[in-house]
Amino acid sequence: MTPVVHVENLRAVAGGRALVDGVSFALSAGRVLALVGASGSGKTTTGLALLGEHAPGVAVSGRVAVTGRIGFVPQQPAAALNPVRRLGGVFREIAALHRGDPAELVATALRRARVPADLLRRYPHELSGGQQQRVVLAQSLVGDPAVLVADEPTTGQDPITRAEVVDELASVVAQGVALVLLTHDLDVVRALADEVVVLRSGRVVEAGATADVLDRPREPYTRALVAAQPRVTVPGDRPARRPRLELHGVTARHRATTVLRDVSLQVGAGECLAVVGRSGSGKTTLARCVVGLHPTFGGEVRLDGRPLPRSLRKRSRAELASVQYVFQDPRSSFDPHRTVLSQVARTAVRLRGSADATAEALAELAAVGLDEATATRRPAGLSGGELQRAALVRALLARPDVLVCDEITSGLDTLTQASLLDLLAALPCAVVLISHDLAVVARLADRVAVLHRGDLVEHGSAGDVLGLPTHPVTIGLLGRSMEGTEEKRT
Amino acid sequence: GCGTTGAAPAASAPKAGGRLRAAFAGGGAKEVLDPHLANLFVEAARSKALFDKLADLGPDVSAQPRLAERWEPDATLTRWRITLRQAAFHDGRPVRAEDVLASYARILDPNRAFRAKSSLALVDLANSRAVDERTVEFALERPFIEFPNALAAFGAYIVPAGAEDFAAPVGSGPFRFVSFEPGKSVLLKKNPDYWEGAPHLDELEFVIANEESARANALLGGQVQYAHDLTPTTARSHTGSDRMAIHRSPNSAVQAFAMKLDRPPFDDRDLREAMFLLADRPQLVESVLAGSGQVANDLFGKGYQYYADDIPQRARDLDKAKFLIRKAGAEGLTVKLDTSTAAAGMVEAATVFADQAKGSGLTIEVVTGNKDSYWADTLKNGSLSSFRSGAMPIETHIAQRLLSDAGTNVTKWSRPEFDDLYRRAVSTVDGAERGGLYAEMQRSLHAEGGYLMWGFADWIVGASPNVGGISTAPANTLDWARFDKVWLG
Amino acid sequence: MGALLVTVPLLLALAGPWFVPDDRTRGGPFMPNSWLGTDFVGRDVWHQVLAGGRTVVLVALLATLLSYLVGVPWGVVAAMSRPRVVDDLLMRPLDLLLAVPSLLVLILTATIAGPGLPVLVGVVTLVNFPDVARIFRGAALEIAGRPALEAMRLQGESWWRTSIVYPGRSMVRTLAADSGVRLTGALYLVASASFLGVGVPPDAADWAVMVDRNRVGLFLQPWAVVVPAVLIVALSVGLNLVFDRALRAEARS
Amino acid sequence: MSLRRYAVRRLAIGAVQVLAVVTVVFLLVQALPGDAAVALAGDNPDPRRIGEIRAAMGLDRPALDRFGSWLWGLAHGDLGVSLVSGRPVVAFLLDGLGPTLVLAVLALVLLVPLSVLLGVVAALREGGVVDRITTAITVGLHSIPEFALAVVLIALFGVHLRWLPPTAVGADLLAQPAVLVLPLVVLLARPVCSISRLVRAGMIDALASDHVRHARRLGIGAQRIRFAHALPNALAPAVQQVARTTDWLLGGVIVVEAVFVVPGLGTILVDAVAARDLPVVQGLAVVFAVTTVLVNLVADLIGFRLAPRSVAIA
Ligand SMILES: Nc1ncnc2c1ncn2[C@@H]1O[C@H](COP(=O)(O)OP(=O)(O)OP(=O)(O)O)[C@@H](O)[C@H]1O
Ligand SMILES: Nc1ncnc2c1ncn2[C@@H]1O[C@H](COP(=O)(O)OP(=O)(O)OP(=O)(O)O)[C@@H](O)[C@H]1O
Ligand SMILES: [Mg+2]
Ligand SMILES: [Mg+2]
Ligand code: NI
Repeated sequence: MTPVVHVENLRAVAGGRALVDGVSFALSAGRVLALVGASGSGKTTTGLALLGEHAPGVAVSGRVAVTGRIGFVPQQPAAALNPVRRLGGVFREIAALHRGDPAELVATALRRARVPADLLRRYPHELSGGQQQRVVLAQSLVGDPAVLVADEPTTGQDPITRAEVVDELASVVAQGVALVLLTHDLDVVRALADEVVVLRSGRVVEAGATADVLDRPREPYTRALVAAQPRVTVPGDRPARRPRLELHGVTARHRATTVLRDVSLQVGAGECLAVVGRSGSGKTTLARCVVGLHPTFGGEVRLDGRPLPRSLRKRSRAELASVQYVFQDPRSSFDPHRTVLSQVARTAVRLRGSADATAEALAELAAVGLDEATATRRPAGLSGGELQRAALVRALLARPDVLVCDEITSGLDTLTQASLLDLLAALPCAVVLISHDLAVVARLADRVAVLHRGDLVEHGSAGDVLGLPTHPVTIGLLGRSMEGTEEKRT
Repeated sequence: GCGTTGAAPAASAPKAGGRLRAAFAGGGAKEVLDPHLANLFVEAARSKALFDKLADLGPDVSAQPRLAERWEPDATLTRWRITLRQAAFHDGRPVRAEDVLASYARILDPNRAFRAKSSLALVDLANSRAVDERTVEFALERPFIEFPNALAAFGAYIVPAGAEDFAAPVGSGPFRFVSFEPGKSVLLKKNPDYWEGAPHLDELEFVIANEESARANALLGGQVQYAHDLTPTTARSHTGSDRMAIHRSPNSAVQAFAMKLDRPPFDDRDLREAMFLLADRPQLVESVLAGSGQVANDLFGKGYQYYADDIPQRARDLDKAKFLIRKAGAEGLTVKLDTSTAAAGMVEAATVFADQAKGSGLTIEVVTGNKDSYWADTLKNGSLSSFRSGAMPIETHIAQRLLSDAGTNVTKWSRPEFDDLYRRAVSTVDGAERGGLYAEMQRSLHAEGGYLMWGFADWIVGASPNVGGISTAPANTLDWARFDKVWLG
Repeated sequence: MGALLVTVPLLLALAGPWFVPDDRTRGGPFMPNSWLGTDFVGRDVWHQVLAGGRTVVLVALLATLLSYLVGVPWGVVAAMSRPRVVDDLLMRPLDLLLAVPSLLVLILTATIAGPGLPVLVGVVTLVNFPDVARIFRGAALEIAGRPALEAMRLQGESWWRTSIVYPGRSMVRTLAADSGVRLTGALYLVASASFLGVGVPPDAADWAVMVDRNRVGLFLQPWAVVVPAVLIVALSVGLNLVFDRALRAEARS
Repeated sequence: MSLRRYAVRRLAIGAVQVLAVVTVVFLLVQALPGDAAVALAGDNPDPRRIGEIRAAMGLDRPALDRFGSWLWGLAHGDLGVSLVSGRPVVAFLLDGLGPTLVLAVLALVLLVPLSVLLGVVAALREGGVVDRITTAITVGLHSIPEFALAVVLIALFGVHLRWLPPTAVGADLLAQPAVLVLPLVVLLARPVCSISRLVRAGMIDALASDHVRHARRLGIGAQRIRFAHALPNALAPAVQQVARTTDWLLGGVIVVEAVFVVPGLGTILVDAVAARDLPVVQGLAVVFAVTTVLVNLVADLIGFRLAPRSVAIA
């Protein structure tokens, strides 16, 4: 078969630094190539080069040959949809660019991407994240592209959505489209890819058939990447401890809609409680109730038996220090105008009156692998993974009794993720861990709570919940996760 | 002399026909067609076109017969017999003695507040009567030789008896009513049966343009043929232009400062004289009136009947002024000069005068007040204020502003002997003797009065060069805005 | 370019009054007999230009500054206040003020208060600050919801840093983008007030007033209008160009 | 329909606002120096005569009493009669509304396309010569008061070249559209600036957005990208400014009305304030407040259409 994509010696340079350095690969119709590698390794840059695009200030050289039309599913589908336009209008516009009956073209594309036709009358904000992703996919499929580039299609999706996305891509590939997959999610790679190219700092470390590279990696870097990937294992039971944080009948709403209904939970000292559920099920809202950022909830949150004031403003310094939070999106939780170090150190100053906060902060940052040179930059100068770790240190400097972590491993490559998980596991305090990744949950959690549309549908020891799930959602989440680990059968 | 300057001479021979559009400043909400309510220039001009008074003011601002063919007082000067001219209203009815009495009765209605009311207040209506169709006999409450001045008073128009609704006014004037759009325009057509002869124009339209520049531009653009009340600057800009002829009416308005005599500091005669001597009148005329005017001599009515021409013109004398200020103990004193934009040039004059007073020992501080209530405010408050007045007979000026019981006595000039002189003058039949009395009154005003009158402003009207017959009589007199005498060449 | 456009009028405005001779002579109006001729009451236009910049610049600057001093805290407090009643209490009356046409506000307040620079500053502020408050309330609402601010509160940060320093720093762009146009608007309002005969004495030495009062003599002696008008325009355009550049520089850093 | 409920609620708030505005205006006019009698007496301020006029106008009644009966009339749809001329206030409003509407509607019809076009062109050439020249011209025009611009335009096109009528004096606006050209140019100068600059900024942001980049990747043509994809996003902030401009146009554009002799609502307002003709001022305040409420409501509804997400947030 002649390749439809041919890349030879691709280089991308920005400010004298090579972002991508000598990447070559080829891909034929109906096959899937995955580019994997840590954050910042050059995946998106390579993908854009296939489209003939590059970020401002980046110079691209080398040979890129693509036969036929190329479609692109960007990293954040929400941003790719025009908020002002109904979906139908845009679809008709795209269809008009191709030969054939427009209505027919649109219908075909929708069917292939499994988008129900009645969504066409909606605005993008009226769709769930998964639906947005499929709509963008459908847009790219109008008029039969030869090649599809999908950038991180599963990041931040819950296991069920993630499995759906994988299915969609698989069916598209089955129809003869060549797929270039840019991701750090090795499960997805296993499920879809025929070939893998491993990137590290813009260079190809290793390339070959998926089974070869992932199961029998030759290079140490690849080996480390694969080894660091957590698996869903059913953990053994650990004894329940005296409850430290208790939630009683927590009910929360955003304006008119109730997003949490009568949730009661406990976390013991030194325990880790994992909160799982589909996207939009109320996990973040629950966390915000606990830490005092959503003061209008009903019910009660107790720390060591004493009720915590609902609002941050009413909490004493000691109470503030004892419950800390790591935000879902690390970048937006930093002030872009001050250095990371100065922001991290403030916790020690304000909440513990530490005399030498900077030194303390530097020491702790070093412990998670951030040196002084990195920490004295502003947030824009740090990668997502680095910021995530800095945010964790910022919370830990309060020496909290309860730490709430919201989705802190999504968007990280397996190596970085593993080091973060080690750190969390070693913490003495109670941890509330919100995660889509059941492998991560299985590794850390003592107890698991499952939320579904604001209701607590399952709650128990990790062993019970993950081993003998009773609620269909849990089964669904778990089943999809297990499935994801199975290798692609062809 | 002729006040008209312009390159193209106005069409010399009168020609009949055409529509003349005249632009005036308006008054918006205040505008009415009721001639007795008229207040603004545009209303006065319209009233004049539609109605007649028994008398009006001639070029020397003395009363001239109009609807009244003649008048004769009896020996006591309290009964006046007035013979009406043969004239008719637009609907064909003749103007009768009853119409005159009814018009005056309407003006004097105690429940209304018409402007001519105070001028006609001395008419004893109960004892006045219509002798026949065309003869009225008025009874006055006191002897008054200047009664014709009252007949010529602002707004003393004769309307048909019983007229109350002026939506489509009927008068005896040279033009008949066609249509009215408030705040925008009034259209009139000629009255071929006018007693003084039909006007040259077929139609006359008054349009409203409040901005002076808009009136000038409309004239330059050929949208109107007559623009009322232009500034000297506009006049200068277009002198010699082939699109605009400038007509100046000298002595149309007096510009002054009014000092109040009943309170410090101007209760001191020396200080008043110092003020008279401080004013550099030629400079004021040049800067404020842009040279379009004449220097005044602290007396009202230059060129009018009874004006005391023989009193020597005052000039600036800084040294004497300084001396008088020291003498009055006013050295170092700061006096507030109230002014406002209620009339053109007042604020400018105030600042120029304040500059002239620098170095005299007296400091003048200009205070700009609200323009809409300015006249009522300065009547009561302050001690020094800007003042401006249009043309009226000297007798009227005295009666309204200088008698002890006058309603608008801004200077608070209150002298029993002066009141006496006035009373004697208006009951003196002999003209020469009366003139002597007026001269005496003016001498005392000149010597120690409260009005520092520094200049007479020209009234400036612009017209298309082809408009003929525009008179240069002072504003507010009979021949001002006489559209029945105007023609389009 | 922008800097030059700003410097000349600004220098003239600030230093000008010191170079006006004490014994100013008067001549006829609109005479071309000196460098820039005379104005509508016969004063030397060059002296008026020297004397008249300070008030314009001062009024525009002060009014703009005051609009921000009142409007920004107003909007920020409304946005950040916990009991939403405070928000309503602060913002509803402003809606009211916005519903009265600015012209009516200008005419009525200036007529009641009489002319004078403080009045003019007050009126221009009154017309501007509700708008400022609205814009900054919007900006502050967005900032108040930012995780960065929530993170600072979780750190127990001081009121000063969470309510002043951080929002202030975050609103600099909004402020810079807004202030150029607002200053221009203030200059325009001062000039229009003179046309309507409110706020300023009609013969004040003031560039904006000069443009209005001397326009009758445009054909006789154009400098009396042209020079102050050009200075005002140069100041506005220059300021906007400078702000634009500052914004671009800020965006790059 | 939630939008409809929103509109109804806004209208209810609007009614309260109108009442409040009217009260404020009443108090302000009451605080003005002098009253209608003083204003009418003018330079003949004989206290006796002022007293008579005051009695004839009913101004001797207590202020609260007069305001009460005016409100009572308003509740019955009666705006009262002018103190000075005795004409019904409604007649004044109708007189002024015609010219004001003609100017406002024509100005808006020209304003929106013109400023959008300018903004888009400047945005497409961001930082270029065209962009910088438009910036300089628009900002310059923005700082020139209308009367100064009018003086120059009239002198040039009306008087010197005689291409256009210099004023609209006595003209029927719709029958002689030539008289509207100069007033419209002057009216448009400032709003075109402010709105085109907003459109420009919005357009620059929109053109750099992810969804426009995505639309380009999908092969959609450049013109469609600009006008169907980027522009609607760029318009949202401009709509508020258009609303404020509309409000201003409907509130009487005094300067333009005065210089070009178009007797609209602004002229009536200035005259009525000068005459202290309270019922007329009050009537105008009602009209202005109602238009403000309606215009802002319409702007918000259009804003929702242009930014559908904000419905979810609001
Ligand atoms: N415009 C630019 N100028 C300079 N460096 C850039 C620019 N854009 C991207 N980079 C750098 O190029 C490198 C590769 O970026 P790229 O977006 O391709 O990474 P990635 O592998 O897709 O990472 P992620 O998993 O976070 O999406 C990163 O180090 C990034 O900081
Ligand atoms: N500010 C808000 N206003 C209105 N609705 C909101 C707001 N924030 C969240 N919601 C809604 O509340 C529900 C719960 O949201 P939440 O953020 O708690 O979900 P989550 O479980 O954290 O989801 P994810 O896994 O996608 O982060 C969702 O339906 C969401 O749309
Ligand atoms: Mg990427
Ligand atoms: Mg969440
Ligand atoms: Ni002559």
